[in-house]
Amino acid sequence: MAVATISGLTVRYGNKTAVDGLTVEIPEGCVGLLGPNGAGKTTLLKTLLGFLKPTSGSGEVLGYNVATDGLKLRQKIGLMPEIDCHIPGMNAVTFVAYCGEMSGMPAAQALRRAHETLQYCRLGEARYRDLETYSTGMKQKVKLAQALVHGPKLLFLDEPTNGLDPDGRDEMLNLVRDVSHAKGLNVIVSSHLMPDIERTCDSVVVMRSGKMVRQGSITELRALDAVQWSVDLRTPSPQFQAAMEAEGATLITNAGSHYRFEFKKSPTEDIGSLLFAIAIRSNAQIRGFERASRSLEDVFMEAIS
Amino acid sequence: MIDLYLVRSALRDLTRTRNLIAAAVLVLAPGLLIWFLRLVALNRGGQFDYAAVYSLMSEKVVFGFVMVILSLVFCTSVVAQEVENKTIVYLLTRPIPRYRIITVKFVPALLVTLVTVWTALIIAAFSAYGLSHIGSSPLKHDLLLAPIGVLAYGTVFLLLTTLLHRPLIYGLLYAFGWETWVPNMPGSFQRLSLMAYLRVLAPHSTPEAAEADITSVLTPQTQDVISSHIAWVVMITTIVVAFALALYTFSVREYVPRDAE
Amino acid sequence: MIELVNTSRWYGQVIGINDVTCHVGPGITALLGPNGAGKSTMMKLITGQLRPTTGKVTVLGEKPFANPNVFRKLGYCPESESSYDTMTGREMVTMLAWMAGLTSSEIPARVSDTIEHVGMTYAADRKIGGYSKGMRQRIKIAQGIIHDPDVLLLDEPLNGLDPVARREVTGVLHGLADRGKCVVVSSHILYEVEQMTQDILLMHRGRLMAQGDIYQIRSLIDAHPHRIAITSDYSRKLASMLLESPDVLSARIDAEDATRLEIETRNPEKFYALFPELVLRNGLTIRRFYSPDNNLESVFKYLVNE
Amino acid sequence: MIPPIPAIPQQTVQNQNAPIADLSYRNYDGPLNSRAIRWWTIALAMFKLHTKPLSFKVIGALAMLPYLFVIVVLWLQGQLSTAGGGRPSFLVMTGLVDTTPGQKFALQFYNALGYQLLYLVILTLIAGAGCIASDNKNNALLIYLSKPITKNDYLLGKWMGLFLSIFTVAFGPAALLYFYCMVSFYSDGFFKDEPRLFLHMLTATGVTAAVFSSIMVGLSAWSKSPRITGAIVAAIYFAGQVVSFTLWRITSGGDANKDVILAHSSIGGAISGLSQVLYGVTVHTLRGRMKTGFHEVDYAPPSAFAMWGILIGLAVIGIAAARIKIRAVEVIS
Repeated sequence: MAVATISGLTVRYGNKTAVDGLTVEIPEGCVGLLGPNGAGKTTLLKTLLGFLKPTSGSGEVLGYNVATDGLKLRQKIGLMPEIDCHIPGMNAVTFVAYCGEMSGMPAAQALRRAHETLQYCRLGEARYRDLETYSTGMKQKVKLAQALVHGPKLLFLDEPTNGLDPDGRDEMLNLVRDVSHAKGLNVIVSSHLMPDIERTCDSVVVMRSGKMVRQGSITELRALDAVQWSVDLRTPSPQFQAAMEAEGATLITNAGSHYRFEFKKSPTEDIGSLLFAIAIRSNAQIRGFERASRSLEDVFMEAIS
Repeated sequence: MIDLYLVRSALRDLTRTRNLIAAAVLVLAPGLLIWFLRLVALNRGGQFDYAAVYSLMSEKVVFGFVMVILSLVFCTSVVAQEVENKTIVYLLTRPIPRYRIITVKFVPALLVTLVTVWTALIIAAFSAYGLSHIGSSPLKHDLLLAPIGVLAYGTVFLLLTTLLHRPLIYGLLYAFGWETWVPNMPGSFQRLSLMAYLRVLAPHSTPEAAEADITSVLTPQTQDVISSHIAWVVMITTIVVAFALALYTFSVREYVPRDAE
Repeated sequence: MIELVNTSRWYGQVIGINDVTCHVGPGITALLGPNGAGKSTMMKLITGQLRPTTGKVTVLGEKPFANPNVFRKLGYCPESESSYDTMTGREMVTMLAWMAGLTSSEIPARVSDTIEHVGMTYAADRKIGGYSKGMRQRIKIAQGIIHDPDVLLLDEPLNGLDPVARREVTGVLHGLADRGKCVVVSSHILYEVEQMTQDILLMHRGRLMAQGDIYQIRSLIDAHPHRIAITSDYSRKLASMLLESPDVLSARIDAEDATRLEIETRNPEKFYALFPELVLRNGLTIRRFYSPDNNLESVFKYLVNE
Repeated sequence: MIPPIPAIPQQTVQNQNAPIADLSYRNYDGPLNSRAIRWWTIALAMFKLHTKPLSFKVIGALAMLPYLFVIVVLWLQGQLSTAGGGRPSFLVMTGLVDTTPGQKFALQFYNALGYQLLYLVILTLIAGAGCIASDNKNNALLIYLSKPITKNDYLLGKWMGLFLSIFTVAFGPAALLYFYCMVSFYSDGFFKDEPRLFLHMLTATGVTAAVFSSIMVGLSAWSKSPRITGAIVAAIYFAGQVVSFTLWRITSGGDANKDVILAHSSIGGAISGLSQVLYGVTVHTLRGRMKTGFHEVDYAPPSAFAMWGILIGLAVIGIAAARIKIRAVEVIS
């Protein structure tokens, strides 16, 4: 079943067309919404929340019409905006409970849920501190908590890892993964960081200039026709590369000590032995190898060009 | 050449529509008030004392309010606005000595203030005296003194903005707290306020005070007299010292707020 | 080109950076570290916005604080998103080009070229107030490189850029580095950094934790335990063989995928050297071989989390 | 190279009777309040937020002083009238007390509100300058409007939160004074002479709070900086008062009851004018100069129609300004 069905949706601001005749069906699960800046992702999210009236076309989210049922929709959707936002003078618990109350939860329930979601978002004792003193990572967690507090069925995450350091990013991605895969929520993630999408999403929708240009599950999209192997050495080694080419492999890409080769002939049965043998011969040290697939970044670049 | 370009660019920023509207309101207000009073006087068949009305408008409204508020807003924004918008890093990492940066941003602020004050004075004078009596008005004197007032307040506010984190608040307190109360204090207290010296330089015959409420007549009217020589010396010293201090402060201070990391 | 000697900087009681000594030469250098590690403070010291509390900072041989001689050859792209919202992108770059000391005859062409270079020609004449994050970022980079500086510092320049823009900007930076300029880039996104450079400076809690070539740093870490995952049809046999080696600390077969064996070794260098021979000698078919710890991310984690 | 994370197995919806509870995250299917009262949630939260700062509490406490002063005056008058043996005391002469039945208590309430106005303005600035401006500054509007509430809920909640904060400070001490008078002067004809005083007091304090909140909400919505909003409101309030009063002085030429509308055509002037209308008092005072001596003057209440007109106009403009500005999304041109 589709979470959102959009057909022929056009949204204009003044004379600028942000979404242009978009037709797409967003499946359940965790979906990545990709596209270069200005592709209309944020506009699409805002339209799906009922903030913007479509100029033409129609959209249905969770069975509600986006043009007319904005309030009912927002009861079932949680939004984690891209920009920093908070209400000055409140601590995290008060803020999240307040957000819950605005979604209609009775005060006591909202407070209970606020603690529950903040704890789930790994915000410990800091939740009693004023929001203005928070670091970027903590602010992101509070933003996620306020989107979850009213128990939505669908979650919009706009650049959830923006500005986070590696630890914070890791934590956030684990949360997104968990909430979408273990807790049964439908999630739409918009992000510029392809590795984030690869780690959290099952499928992606790629937009460009307000239109959908590619959609599918990540595994499908990443599949390669040819058989390629990526090899990671300890240090870059031209000898290894030469030896591989002598064995009939073609170098596809090389970045630092990462190599990717394609075998024109049928792939060797025992690739491991082959690679190790070559490595020993060319005095290189293999740190890893695996059957290559296209990176999501390649898929993306191809889709939008 | 660079300086000229920067002055022009700062001027363009100062003369944005929003600022122009605010300035227009301030420029027109004294003139409109005068016209209103004139209409009332004519309707009642009474005498319209244009000299008294112009004096009131020029001293209380133009010098006392328009000039102060404009130099406050424009001159404190020279540094404060850049710091608040975090754009000051772009200026501070350019190969131009800091004293030149602040000067090229300060001059346009002064110019805009001065032009507005002049316009307000001219409109007020013509509304009060009319074309026929304009020759007898103290307008010329006021126009000549306006630059001194603008410079004095401008440099003081420039110093505030280089020194303080929130110059607008302190400037407001100074301009409308200190500068409105101190000149009216008894004894030599008034010597602590710039407005008192400005009044000496641009004297206006205040109309005989209308009868007042019982609470306001209790203030004693015993103030010492400031000579105009002293007034000139004080004004010029203030301008020079405040400007020099502002240039020095801006050259040695750090203006980068610590990020909330 | 940039030199810090025992540099420390405090904000009142709060420490920004603590006793950092380092030298940065031509080429791209990545400045890494978690939030609050002192990266921005270090950049502000180098770009002469702050003065060190103790120690010395020199750029091209001079102290940078309010020093026009340094600024003539230095470009900076700050982290904050805010810029002159009421100007258009072109106006802002033009103004800053004037201030950078370019002559009036060369400015218009130079500005257009630079804006084209960062891919902003299509929006150069729109007000910055209406720009998206990525567009602001590009204009900020444009103003940093307009005067062709010898030293360029960029604080999180790729933040908010989409993959296309990221490639373009990385390309621009490589171009500068190839011409012998000194480019310092701070970033959180390690996979980006890995694609960009091998020279890193790793900051943590205000201290400089590691500096130099990624591969050098990696071999330092080789002295510490390391996980390696091997996919083969003989997981159990392989496990028992590997466990005979004193360097292998543990072997674990994945609960879900019996072909995946994960071992932990305390001497990765030695393990990597010996493993190929073991495989070849025993004729084992290995289908996948990688270490989850073998990337900048885990290097970073390892150094930071102790 | 970022290694893929192994998929976490899909978990079926949690069994209530499972021996070990999953404490991480659960869905919420509990009760929901009706949507009609969501603005009230905002109002209450804002009330708590506005009244929390120490500055608000301190000024709020100071705002009780005028009513204490009035109690002292009433007590003193009681003492003086018994001691003076029928002659009017200096309190009556200076207009602080009016012993006319029907005016006696109303005048005290009117005076106290007049003295209190300055505190109320400062409180409005403290509480209200940021009420929408800081939401604009911190992008909180997006959070609000992404919840199932409408723009009107938001605006009404904000307005009501500010109104309640000011109203509490205006009405609270007035109610205390009313209670004091009721207890002390029951036998002096407190109810008989002025039966509708409570209603008048409620309206006067209510209108004051409502006008202040409407103007503040309107200006705050158009700003991103609470400080500048506060400065602008303060400037409009005080400058308006000075200008309108000066104009009145000049045009009326010393005649106390001529052109009074002019004296009342500012925010503060209109509020005090309306409260004079509501309480129905004639203000009695001394005017003049030291040299020439003083004479008695009576100010009659201004036109009720004009006062209501000015205040309702200001309030409507404020609310309309806020309504126009508040949008969930920035429209990019």
